[in-house]
Amino acid sequence: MAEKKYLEKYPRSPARTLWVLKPVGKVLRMLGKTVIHRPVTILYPYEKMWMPENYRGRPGLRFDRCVACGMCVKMCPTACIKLVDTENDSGEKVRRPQVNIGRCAMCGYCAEYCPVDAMTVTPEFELAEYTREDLIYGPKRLVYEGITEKMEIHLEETLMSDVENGNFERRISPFMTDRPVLEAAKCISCKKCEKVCPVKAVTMVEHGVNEKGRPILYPEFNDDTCICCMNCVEDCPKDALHINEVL
Amino acid sequence: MTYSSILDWIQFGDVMSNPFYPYQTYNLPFDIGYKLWEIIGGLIAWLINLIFPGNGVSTWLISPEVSNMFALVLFMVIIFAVAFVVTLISLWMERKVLGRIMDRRGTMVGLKGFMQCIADGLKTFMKENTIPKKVDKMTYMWTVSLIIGTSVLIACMVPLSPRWFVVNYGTGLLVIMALFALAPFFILVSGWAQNNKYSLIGGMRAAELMISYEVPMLIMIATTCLLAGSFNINDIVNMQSDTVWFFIPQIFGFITFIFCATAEAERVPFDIAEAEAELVEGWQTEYAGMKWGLIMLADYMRGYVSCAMVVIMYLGGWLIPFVSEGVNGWIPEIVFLLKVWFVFFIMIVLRGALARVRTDQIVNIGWKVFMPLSVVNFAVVLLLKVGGVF
Amino acid sequence: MMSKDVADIKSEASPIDTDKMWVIMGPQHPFSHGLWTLKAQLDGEIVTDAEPIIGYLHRGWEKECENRTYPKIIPMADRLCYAASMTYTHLYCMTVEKALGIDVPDKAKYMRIMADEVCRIQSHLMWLAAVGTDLGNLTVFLWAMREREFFMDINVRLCGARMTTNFPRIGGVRNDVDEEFMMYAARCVDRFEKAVWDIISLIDDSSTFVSRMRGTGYLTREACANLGITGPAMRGTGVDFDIRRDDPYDNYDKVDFDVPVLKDGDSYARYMVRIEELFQSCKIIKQTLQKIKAIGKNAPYRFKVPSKVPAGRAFTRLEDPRGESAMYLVSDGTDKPYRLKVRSPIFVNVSASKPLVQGSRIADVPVIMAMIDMCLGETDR
Amino acid sequence: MTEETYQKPSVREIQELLEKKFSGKVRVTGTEERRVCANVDRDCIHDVCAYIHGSLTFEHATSVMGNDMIDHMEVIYHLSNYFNGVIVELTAELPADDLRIWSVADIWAGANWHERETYELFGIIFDGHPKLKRLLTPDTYEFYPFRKSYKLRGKE
Repeated sequence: MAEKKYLEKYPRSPARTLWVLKPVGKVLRMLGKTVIHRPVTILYPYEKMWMPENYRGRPGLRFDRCVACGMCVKMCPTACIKLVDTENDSGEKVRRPQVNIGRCAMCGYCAEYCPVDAMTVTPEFELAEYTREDLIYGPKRLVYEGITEKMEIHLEETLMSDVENGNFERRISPFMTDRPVLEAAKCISCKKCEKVCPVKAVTMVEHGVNEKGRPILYPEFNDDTCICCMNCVEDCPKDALHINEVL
Repeated sequence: MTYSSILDWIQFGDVMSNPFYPYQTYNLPFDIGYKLWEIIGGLIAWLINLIFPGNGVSTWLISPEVSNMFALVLFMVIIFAVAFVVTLISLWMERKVLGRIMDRRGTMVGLKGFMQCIADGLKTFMKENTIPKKVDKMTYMWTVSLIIGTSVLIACMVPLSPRWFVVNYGTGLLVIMALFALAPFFILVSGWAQNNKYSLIGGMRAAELMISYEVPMLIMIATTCLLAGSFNINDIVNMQSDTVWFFIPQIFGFITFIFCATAEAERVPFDIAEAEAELVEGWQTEYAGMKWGLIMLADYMRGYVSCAMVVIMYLGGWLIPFVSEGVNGWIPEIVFLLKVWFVFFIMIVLRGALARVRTDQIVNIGWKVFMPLSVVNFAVVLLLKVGGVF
Repeated sequence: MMSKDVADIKSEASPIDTDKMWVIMGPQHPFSHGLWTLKAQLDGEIVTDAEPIIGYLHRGWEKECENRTYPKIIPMADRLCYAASMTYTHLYCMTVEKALGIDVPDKAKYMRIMADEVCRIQSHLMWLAAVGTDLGNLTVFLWAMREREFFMDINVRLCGARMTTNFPRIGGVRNDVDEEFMMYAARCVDRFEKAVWDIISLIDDSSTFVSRMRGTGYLTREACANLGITGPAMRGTGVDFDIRRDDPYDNYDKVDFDVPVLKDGDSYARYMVRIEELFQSCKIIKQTLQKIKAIGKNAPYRFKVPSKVPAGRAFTRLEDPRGESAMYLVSDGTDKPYRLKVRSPIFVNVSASKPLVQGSRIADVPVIMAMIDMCLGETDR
Repeated sequence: MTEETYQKPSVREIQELLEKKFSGKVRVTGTEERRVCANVDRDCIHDVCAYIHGSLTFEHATSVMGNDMIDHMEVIYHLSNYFNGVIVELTAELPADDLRIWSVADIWAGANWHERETYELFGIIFDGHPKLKRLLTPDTYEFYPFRKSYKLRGKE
């Protein structure tokens, strides 16, 4: 039987009229303690609390690693991320995420679901600005210096089939296993999947010609470079693609 | 008399030799005021005389009648300034000590946080002076004026030493008590005038609070006066100097009186009139800005007066223990104020340790605990007096 | 004892013919911890009638969920109750897992109940702080908040956020714990078990606190069960029921703990039940830490789950710090829920405020309602 | 006639008793450990609830909720027993053109606000409810926001 630490000790005597000495004693002891040592509070703007490295402050971005797959846009619960056009160091036009910190809920989903670990969490939490426009963090501003390994959040999952096989120590992320599959009957060879793929994992392969003499193109997926961003699945006009979930 | 140099204008005379000197005994703040006026008035008179030599205004300014009049004005300013600064220091002490009790730092702005009191005061004074639309405007204004006025009046009337007083009444303690008891009536009227249910309940509670602590308190004052044989504050303190401090013969009275004084000042265990948990700010709900700031100041002034009454009646006023009377003459005011702050410290600790009592509980405590204790106290003192110990 | 007092008050009030007055407490009122209103009819100081009004914070949470995919609801479930965010997230994940028909790893179960108990302590300390302010004492408030800060630190080290933790996931938990965290958590709990006695002796040894709480807000066992009051408020009136013990979820049947039940039925009993629960939670945390250590470092903590939930219905409930909270999920086979209903304990507890405060004094209303431990995020949803 | 009172009815007992007492009106659709799911005709919901409360000692109504299935509506009751932790889930189907059902607020006072909430969010009218008024939403609402016909107007 479990003991009850508090209920077995209290209440002892019900009638304690004007019994105020013990709390006064407690209070005086705390007074003495805080006069000798310092109180437990900190002077906030001058001193700051210790924060662990994985503290979920604003999102941070590794500009070079990002492939603009839009996974963060899809997963954001508050819809505060969108992809905008910008330029990288060598002047090429690229698309990178922009975060509206005013709407951001600091849930860390963008970092968790980033297939290439380009989005991270950062311990930066002082985000007040004077205007709402200032709260919108463009891709360049989103870059955080000094991203360490702990700030990346990896999506480490275990397959239920692995547990049954006794291989329970293996950790996979869905971006490694889940791959798009084609229902060839629905495909109309529009090449849209090839266009939207951020990592160029889709190649259109010719499978003969149709009755009008046009080539029939079916997409083929490079399983090594695919990051399972689901852009092709979502943009397919005929719903010919779906993700094969490995469980 | 010829006035040739500036020193002729500044006479720096003895205040007691002024024929219009209002007191029988030496009064330090009046002396300071008198001397200040002699410097200021002398300078003005000298300046006027430089421009218009031989005019009558200059001599009029330094004549004993006019000096006395302006000295009285300066005297008032000095008395109020001291009471004000003492109150501010109490406020600062409360914030700091309460902060340390609660494991935080208290105010941190300038001079270990003392400037925060001044900053807060300035802030409340700079706010817009709002009057709610549906209040009874006249009652709303004059009640708050009277609450603040009576509080400031009694805070100024507390004598700090035999030489620091406003009026040396024969019935000093009674007068302070009477003015003290006035404020709850104004609170009641003010609560009604604000046209707000919280204020109304708060005002009613202030009256309820008063009937619960006032009677035992008066019995205890009567006990002390019986022991001292006088209502005069000087006499009471002198009596304690001759015998022992009165908290030794009336220890029950001392403890009970501290609680009654806490109730009198409407501080935390007994602050049912402005219980912020259920009545937002009680009777102060509709007062904002400067009015609220002044009410706050008046609250702390009442706290100061309550502590001063405890010190006068039980802790030997401005006496230093185990020291001959010759040394007593040096700094009686400082000694008195230190004792006041000590009693205030006890009140702060009570505030930190205790919760607010309920309305029926305060009446219960007042009539079932404080009242018997004060009567027992009275009986003990009566026995001592009859037995000839005092 | 209390019922006699109430009867006395009523009989002494009746012969005087006085006007009754409606006092509207809230939504901006120091006693309402959050935005809600209590309309109280006063006869002098005594409350003769009361009516709670809620809805100032209604966000359409359940409707909002119908337009979101399943993982996106987890951060939203955090926001149902800020003081104990983990429990609602846990509840939501359990419901979806039940609809999916999967069983989460053992390690994740222990981690979830440890996080739950951390949140329970956190929430109870928040409540203790609120009791202090409602009784007019700020010392209790700040001391309780100081203790709460250590459990916030546990949360930060666990998942990187202090309040809205977003920690449980469908199929497990967000991240693994390391050795350093477990040592820190064990130290925090040990420290807390000693430090909380300061607050307890400040309240329980003080006649002002005890006399304010004893005998107020009295309810009988039958009335309490019928009104649907759950949680510590219910166990203070003698209903011996705790979902953790009687309808165990996750691994609560594998840890050893005790459910405090008192038969007094007043505010003080509710207070005592909550304080005892603090110690029981500490005990559970210590046990789960040992169990997590025993399971080993490389054990799975998160299963990969399908993104679409098969059509069906699932009902789960768990013991929130405030009472019984339940979720009912209707799924239609897509990746968005068809209907997600949240049963929040405070929603029902606050509806019982009329029988609770009737007959007591207005000064007792904050104390009685503090024992309900209001949280408006989950009440209005 | 006083009926036999079961303080700790098992899942099996509940199933048998319900089907025996209200044969044809209550159909038990599924049982699990400590869970009983049943479909109830809406006319006899009050009788069933009174029986469950009185004879089977289900002292607590966990929740009463509405569910819009587009062609019909459902009112789902979760009733809980404090002695063995069993939950009975009753589902009453209402045709879309006649959204009325008997209130159980007189049996469990705790169901009062649940029914008010269901009324304001789904428009299901509970006959015999002591105070059927809007609770969470403003009184000026003329629509029932949780029905499927009410679409969210989200904007990026």
